[in-house]
Amino acid sequence: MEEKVLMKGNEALARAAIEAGCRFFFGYPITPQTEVAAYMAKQMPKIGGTFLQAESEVAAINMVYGAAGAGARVLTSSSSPGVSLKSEGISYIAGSDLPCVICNIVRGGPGLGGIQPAQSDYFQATKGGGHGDYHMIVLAPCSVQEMVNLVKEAFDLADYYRMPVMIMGDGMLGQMMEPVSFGSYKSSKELAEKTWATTGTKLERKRNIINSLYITPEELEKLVVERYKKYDTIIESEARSEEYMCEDADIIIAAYGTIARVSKTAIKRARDKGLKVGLIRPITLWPFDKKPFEKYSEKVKSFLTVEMSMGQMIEDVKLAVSGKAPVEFYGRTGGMIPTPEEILEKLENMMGGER
Amino acid sequence: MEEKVLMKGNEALARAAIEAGCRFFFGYPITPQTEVAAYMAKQMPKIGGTFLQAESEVAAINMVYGAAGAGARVLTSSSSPGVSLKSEGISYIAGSDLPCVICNIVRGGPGLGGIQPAQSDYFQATKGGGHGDYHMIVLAPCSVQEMVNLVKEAFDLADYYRMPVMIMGDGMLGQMMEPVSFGSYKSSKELAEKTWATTGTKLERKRNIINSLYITPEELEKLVVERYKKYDTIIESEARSEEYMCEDADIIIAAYGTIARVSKTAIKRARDKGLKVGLIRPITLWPFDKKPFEKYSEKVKSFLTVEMSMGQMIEDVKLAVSGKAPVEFYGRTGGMIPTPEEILEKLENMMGGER
Amino acid sequence: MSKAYFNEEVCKGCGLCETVCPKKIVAINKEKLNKKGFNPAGVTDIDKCIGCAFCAMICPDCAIEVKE
Amino acid sequence: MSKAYFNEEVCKGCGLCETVCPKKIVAINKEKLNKKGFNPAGVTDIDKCIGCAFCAMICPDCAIEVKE
Amino acid sequence: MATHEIILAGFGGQGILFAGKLLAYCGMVSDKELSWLPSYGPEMRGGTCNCHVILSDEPVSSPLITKPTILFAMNQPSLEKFEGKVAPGGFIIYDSSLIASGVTRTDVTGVALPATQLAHEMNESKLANMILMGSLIKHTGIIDIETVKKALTKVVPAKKPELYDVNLNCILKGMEN
Amino acid sequence: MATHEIILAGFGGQGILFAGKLLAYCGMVSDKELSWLPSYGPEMRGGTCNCHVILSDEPVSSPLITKPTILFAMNQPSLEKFEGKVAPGGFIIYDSSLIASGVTRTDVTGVALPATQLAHEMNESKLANMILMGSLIKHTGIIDIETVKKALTKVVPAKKPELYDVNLNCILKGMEN
Amino acid sequence: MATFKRPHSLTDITLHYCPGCNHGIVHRLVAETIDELGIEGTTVGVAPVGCAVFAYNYFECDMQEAAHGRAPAVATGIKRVNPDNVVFTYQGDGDLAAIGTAETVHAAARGENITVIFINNAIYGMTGGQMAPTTLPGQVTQTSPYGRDVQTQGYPLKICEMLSTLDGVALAERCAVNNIKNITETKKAIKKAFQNQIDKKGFSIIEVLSTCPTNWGLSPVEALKWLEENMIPYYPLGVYKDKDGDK
Amino acid sequence: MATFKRPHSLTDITLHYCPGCNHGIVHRLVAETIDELGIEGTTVGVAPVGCAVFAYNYFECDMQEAAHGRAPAVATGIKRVNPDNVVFTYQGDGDLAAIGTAETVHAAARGENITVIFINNAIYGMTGGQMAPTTLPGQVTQTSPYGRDVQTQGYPLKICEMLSTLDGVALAERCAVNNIKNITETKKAIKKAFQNQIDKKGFSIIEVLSTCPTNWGLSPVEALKWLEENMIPYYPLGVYKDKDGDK
Ligand SMILES: Cc1ncc(C[n+]2csc(CCOP(=O)(O)OP(=O)(O)O)c2C)c(N)n1
Ligand SMILES: Cc1ncc(C[n+]2csc(CCOP(=O)(O)OP(=O)(O)O)c2C)c(N)n1
Ligand code: SF4
Ligand code: SF4
Ligand code: SF4
Ligand code: SF4
Ligand code: SF4
Ligand code: SF4
Ligand SMILES: [Mg+2]
Ligand SMILES: [Mg+2]
Repeated sequence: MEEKVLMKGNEALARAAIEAGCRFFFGYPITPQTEVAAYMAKQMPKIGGTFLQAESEVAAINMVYGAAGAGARVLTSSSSPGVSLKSEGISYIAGSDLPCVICNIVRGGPGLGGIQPAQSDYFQATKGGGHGDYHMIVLAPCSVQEMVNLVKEAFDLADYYRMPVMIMGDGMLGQMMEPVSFGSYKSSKELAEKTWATTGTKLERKRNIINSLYITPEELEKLVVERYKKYDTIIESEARSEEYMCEDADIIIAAYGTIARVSKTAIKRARDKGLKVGLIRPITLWPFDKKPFEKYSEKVKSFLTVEMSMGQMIEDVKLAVSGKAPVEFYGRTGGMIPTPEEILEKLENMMGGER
Repeated sequence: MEEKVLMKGNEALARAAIEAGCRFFFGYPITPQTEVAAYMAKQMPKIGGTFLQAESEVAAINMVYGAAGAGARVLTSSSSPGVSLKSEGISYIAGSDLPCVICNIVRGGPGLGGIQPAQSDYFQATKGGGHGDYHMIVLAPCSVQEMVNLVKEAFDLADYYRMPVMIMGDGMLGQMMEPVSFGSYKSSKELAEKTWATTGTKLERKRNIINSLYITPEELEKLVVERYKKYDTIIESEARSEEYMCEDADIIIAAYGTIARVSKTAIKRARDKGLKVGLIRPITLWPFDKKPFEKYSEKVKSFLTVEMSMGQMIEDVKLAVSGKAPVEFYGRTGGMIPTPEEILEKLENMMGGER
Repeated sequence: MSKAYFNEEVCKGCGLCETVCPKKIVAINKEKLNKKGFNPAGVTDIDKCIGCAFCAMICPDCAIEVKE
Repeated sequence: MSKAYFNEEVCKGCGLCETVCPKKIVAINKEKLNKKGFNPAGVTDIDKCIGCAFCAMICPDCAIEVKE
Repeated sequence: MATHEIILAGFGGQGILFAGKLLAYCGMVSDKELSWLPSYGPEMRGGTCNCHVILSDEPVSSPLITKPTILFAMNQPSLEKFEGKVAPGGFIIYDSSLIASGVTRTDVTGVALPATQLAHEMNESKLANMILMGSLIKHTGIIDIETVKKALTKVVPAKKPELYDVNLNCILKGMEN
Repeated sequence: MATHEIILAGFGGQGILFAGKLLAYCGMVSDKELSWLPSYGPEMRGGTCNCHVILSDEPVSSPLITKPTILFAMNQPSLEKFEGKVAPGGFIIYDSSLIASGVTRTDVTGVALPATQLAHEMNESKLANMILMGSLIKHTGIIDIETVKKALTKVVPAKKPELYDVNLNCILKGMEN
Repeated sequence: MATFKRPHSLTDITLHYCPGCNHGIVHRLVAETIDELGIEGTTVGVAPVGCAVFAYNYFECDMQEAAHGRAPAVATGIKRVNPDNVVFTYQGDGDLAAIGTAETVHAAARGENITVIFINNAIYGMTGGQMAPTTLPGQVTQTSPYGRDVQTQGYPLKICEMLSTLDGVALAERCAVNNIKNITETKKAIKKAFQNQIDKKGFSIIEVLSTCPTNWGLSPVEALKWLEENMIPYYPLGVYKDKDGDK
Repeated sequence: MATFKRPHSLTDITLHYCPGCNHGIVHRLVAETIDELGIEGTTVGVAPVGCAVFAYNYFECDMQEAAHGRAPAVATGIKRVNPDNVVFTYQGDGDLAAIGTAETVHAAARGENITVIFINNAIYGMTGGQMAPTTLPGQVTQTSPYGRDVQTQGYPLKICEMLSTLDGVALAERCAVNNIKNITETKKAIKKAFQNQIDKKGFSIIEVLSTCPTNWGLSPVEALKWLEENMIPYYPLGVYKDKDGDK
């Protein structure tokens, strides 16, 4: 394994993208992810890549559309309000079956909100902030190292399934530094050539068209249904989560991203106190990995969803648990981060006098 | 009751808004709701109101923000891709506690999609297309008459709770004509004066500030939590649905908007064939009315969600049913409209040889 | 000598060609309806055609060819 | 006669006032730190002040008043 | 009155939506339940166009007609598209000036009328729709002429009252055929 | 090495993040598990600023420190904000040139050093942070000076190697106190 | 005497435009240009949202369909990936001058090396005739039913005039296709706008004043006359900026 | 000899701007104008997203905080509801000239009767120093670390020059606050821009060249010098458009 370097999540994200062969970045500055663009601005010119600061998030996502359609590996990055502005473009990208990677380093909302870490864009990312029937794959790393690994994989997933992939982080993950090793990049999927890309016909093939308009509803429906078959494959084969101390758990916490780490601290302290607590950490937010929840739903006393929001992922947890166990919630929002102590207290309350 | 007039859904929508005292409309043209703006362009100048065609949906929603903040009853209207562009602005409006009414006359997506009726923006409307923790009240009329009634109420709800209210229709509802009576408008709520509006202090009061930025996460969280208490009240008191032939039903269809009407036709035909089928028609999509589902979930053999989408409301149905009965799905998408025959066939399949 | 040939099925009967023909020999045929439901344009006196291609240049639907 | 009065706690020590004083009597006090951690500006020789208010006009923080 | 589910279809510009509106207003003036649902699309001439009109004594549930009881067809593609959907025992009227083929089904009543030609003859080339409508009324009897007259006053633009007579004449002409 | 959870805090511009990075690199060069988490905000001078550094033998779970074992405080608001959070038995070092009050708790070790004044005296007014760091190292012994030297080569910008000596001198100065 | 046939770069799919709509003429001129410059194999076009949305069906080259107003951003993405491709957008006045204003101005300011064909028909054609930013004062549209009132609805946007203030613009020219002379000029202008791109000169925009007989409520021939009498005087034809100085 | 005190329309909340930041000067000029015109009770301000985001804390009148770039649209909404109010926006160059380009151009084209105060500091201050549309060629920023390369990153946008081509604009003037003379000029310009609104003349914009010492990496005094030597030559001060003809 290569030597480790100490790097901010945002910079590691950018470097991982470059290592995965991304040579095009279009973005618009926004806290807390400005380091992504700063890194790209510095590195891309050195390697013949393109960094372009767009006039807005709307322009950026449409540049991504163009570049993706032209066959490139392309990245854009933003944070909550900026991602809202991209929703039309994301829907177009999904509707045109184009691969790209979009990062949301989430901050507190709604509105201008704040700039501290949050997870209140879960619904937007997983249910579709944009219009129409579509999905993106959403990956939620919990450490800088996992950020690197998932960013690389994101490009492969995007190309393999021809669809947008979102990396969902938060201000904490973007800003923190951790030791990280980059290893070397090898595609995690066997990837076909992008014969559909608009690279110019060179008079050697039929023209390619990138489009999402189908004026005949029959035709549009057919395409959407096809796309949902692809989604089914993805649900089947790409849903992913980490289990931690679940085997004997009375309570299983569901938490993703950095707050899952905080939860682990809480779990350690709970175990010190004799409470049997475990963790399911969804790594793919869409597709949501229902299996571990199904597996444990008849074993545990209850689930506890911990989020940096007023409760969004909890709906997916409930859908997975399907009434077989109670699902409780603990969350902070607006940039507040639940502490291990708070989580522990909630766990103790849930266990009541029972211990 | 006043004499009935024959009117398109879109025009009735516009007229109802005017009757409810709306004097400001900002919008950008898009099929299938152009008649809303056309009606406003014609009528507003006659009554001293303002119709302004904005340069984009983004501008339109931000004009709405300004006008709402200045204390006006204000409307904007669009269709799917245009509503995606409004998501940032909607999040700001929610985050600044401003009242306004937003219409989405939904068309097929994703991307440019098509222009035929669809319901594939359910997630966007109910889970938050924009970023951050927030909600809008979402009303889904199923007839031109109900459109009129709900539009009027929408303004009252918006003002009463100081929040955005969305009217969710579809191309069919917007384009069809039905006889409709307008009655006279009387506010359905007791409304306080808008002392918070930026009308100029006249040197008579402290200055008012419309804002959603709270740089201290504690402060932001506090406001969001307050707002969620308001949401709880709304969930308690405003969730609404229609029940149709549910009492003895073996299968209950869940469907909203125009497709609920199609479902009624299917139900009549099913009953003719001896199948006991009923309908729960959510009128408020957010808050989603869980009660009737809870009530019947242990009585029925199963639920069938019918949507003009690949399945979005079904998640709320499942959350309400909470595993107590199977929830099946029948949907068409991309502008296709399920026919009574198709629904009937699905119902027959669900009943199997059982009859 | 080049002459103008009108494709009546492609024509939408807009009449723009009529306005530019220097020889005034282009006219809409009000008697005829093509499959799309339009009255197509045509040349009334092909001998007079000088093959200037003006009609073709203004035709929005490429309904006119000018050739030997 | 009007004179310039500097509010040291409001001052951020930017030094812009120093550049515009026609009498060259404004200076940053390097010895002092205000509560915000800045070296505040002040008048070195108030008698020379002609009350022109140039310092106040350029002060981004309204730290200067000019009055009798 | 039973429930009538009527599909009117033709080229854009043939007055299909107008004809549908006339029917809808017939429902209005006789206090029926009704709905009128047009096809809609990008503003392009020469496209096809249709509308669904339901007239009934009961509240209309689905405004979308999947099994019309009456088809009113003004061009070939429309007849082709909708003929098969007409309910058994239903009624089809079509403009035989523009439709070469005819009704092939035997379980429905088919009536052909050279409406466009008649309109030309009347020098009202844009009102083939009303001529066909007259004929529809006569053959089906779903509404009486007095109702039509009342409805006509509602669909004719207030600014152009002269159109009332022109339209009515065409309807009457159609009723002769 | 146990787990050290260190909060460094002060005004923006005092080199808080830099001091934290130095600690983080100490962890790097001695193969520890670690995390470094800064506060961040709009680009405004005079704001407060802090960072959380964890050094441990075990993987770091939460990078967010709620009960620091060590507090490194360079201004009054920081001491006030974080003193109460320090774990019992913990350690607090602060710049007494800028902090008038002192540590009030009795269950923690408090060390005061007039770091800013010492820095002024050394004519390195921007390096009070390193002086305080030297003192921290001496009093806690969480890292040895050789590790610090190695780490310092990594945090000093490659383009400005002369800074290495300047910083090291300040650290050594701090270790004398 | 001349010969004339459908350019190769125009597919043989029937254009969906209304009778007499000028979109068709401009399509042909663009296709002829692609033929004549021999760039069919390297050209990538970007279709707008507007009546020309189906342009992706008509040009015999790779095409992308952009979101409403975003064609210049999409073209930027394409061009940056393959700088040797010839990338053009084809946009209406709602698309380019209303919702897409920012993308237009910034692609121009960047001197993005692309070609923009801009159809100014003073109306939103596709959606049924609403007011465009370019609608003339007093002009009646669906959303200016009493005629555009400049006091409340603002003044028409003159795109060539505005963009010619930007340093990144190589060529900004306004044309029309209302008669043979102007068609010839338009063809020349379009060809120059493409040639500029090949010569890496930066952003070139050709504005073509066009008719929308359907939404203007005029016959195609009347519409051309209205264009001559109303649009051309308000939007003078000519070169607004040419970095070369020559024309 | 003069007297000078904090204008009443500036609240006594401490400004959060960095030492020497020109935002503070312009805030004061706006507040003085409001005082002098006696419009405190009828004025509604719109704050941008940028360093001036907290402007809603500083002006002693009703305020709205707009989404990034959308202040002119928000102001339009406010003004249309209460046309007798005096509505102004206060925006940075990222806000007004990048993401908000469309809203700026169209409010101007509409001749929306509002006043726009535009702080051009050639950088994104709030987010830590990225390139703005107005960043000078060659200028080093976080996102142009090798200096702005006009070939790939485009040319600076000259807002006054561009907007002065629009019929709806009543006044477009560029000022600076780098010395007493220019501060005096700026004050006059701002006052005229507000007076124009009271006189219902339409859209007035005052562009103020400003420093960002923090992100330029210069001391406040050096920053003023850099502004004089680099920005003013590139962005000449003066009146670009004045519908009245007089100044
Ligand atoms: C985001 C979004 N807003 C609005 C629309 C609806 N829309 C389609 S085309 C169009 C305007 C077209 O006008 P123009 O660009 O002038 O082109 P024309 O049809 O006149 O050629 C609009 C507003 C859309 N598809 N997407
Ligand atoms: C939609 C959106 N995009 C981006 C941002 C992040 N952002 C905040 S301020 C700013 C730029 C500010 O620059 P400018 O307008 O020049 O103002 P300055 O700070 O220089 O005064 C940006 C990009 C945001 N808040 N919202
Ligand atoms: S080629 Fe010339 S002369 Fe011949 S028909 Fe056409 S326009 Fe007339
Ligand atoms: S210009 Fe073309 S489409 Fe128009 S009438 Fe002549 S041939 Fe037909
Ligand atoms: S008022 Fe004039 S003379 Fe007095 S200190 Fe200020 S600038 Fe100098
Ligand atoms: S200009 Fe104002 S803030 Fe700056 S140093 Fe002078 S008094 Fe202090
Ligand atoms: S609506 Fe207008 S612009 Fe569109 S195709 Fe028809 S004539 Fe052309
Ligand atoms: S960052 Fe720049 S613009 Fe912002 S307050 Fe500081 S100096 Fe002013
Ligand atoms: Mg147009
Ligand atoms: Mg700026």
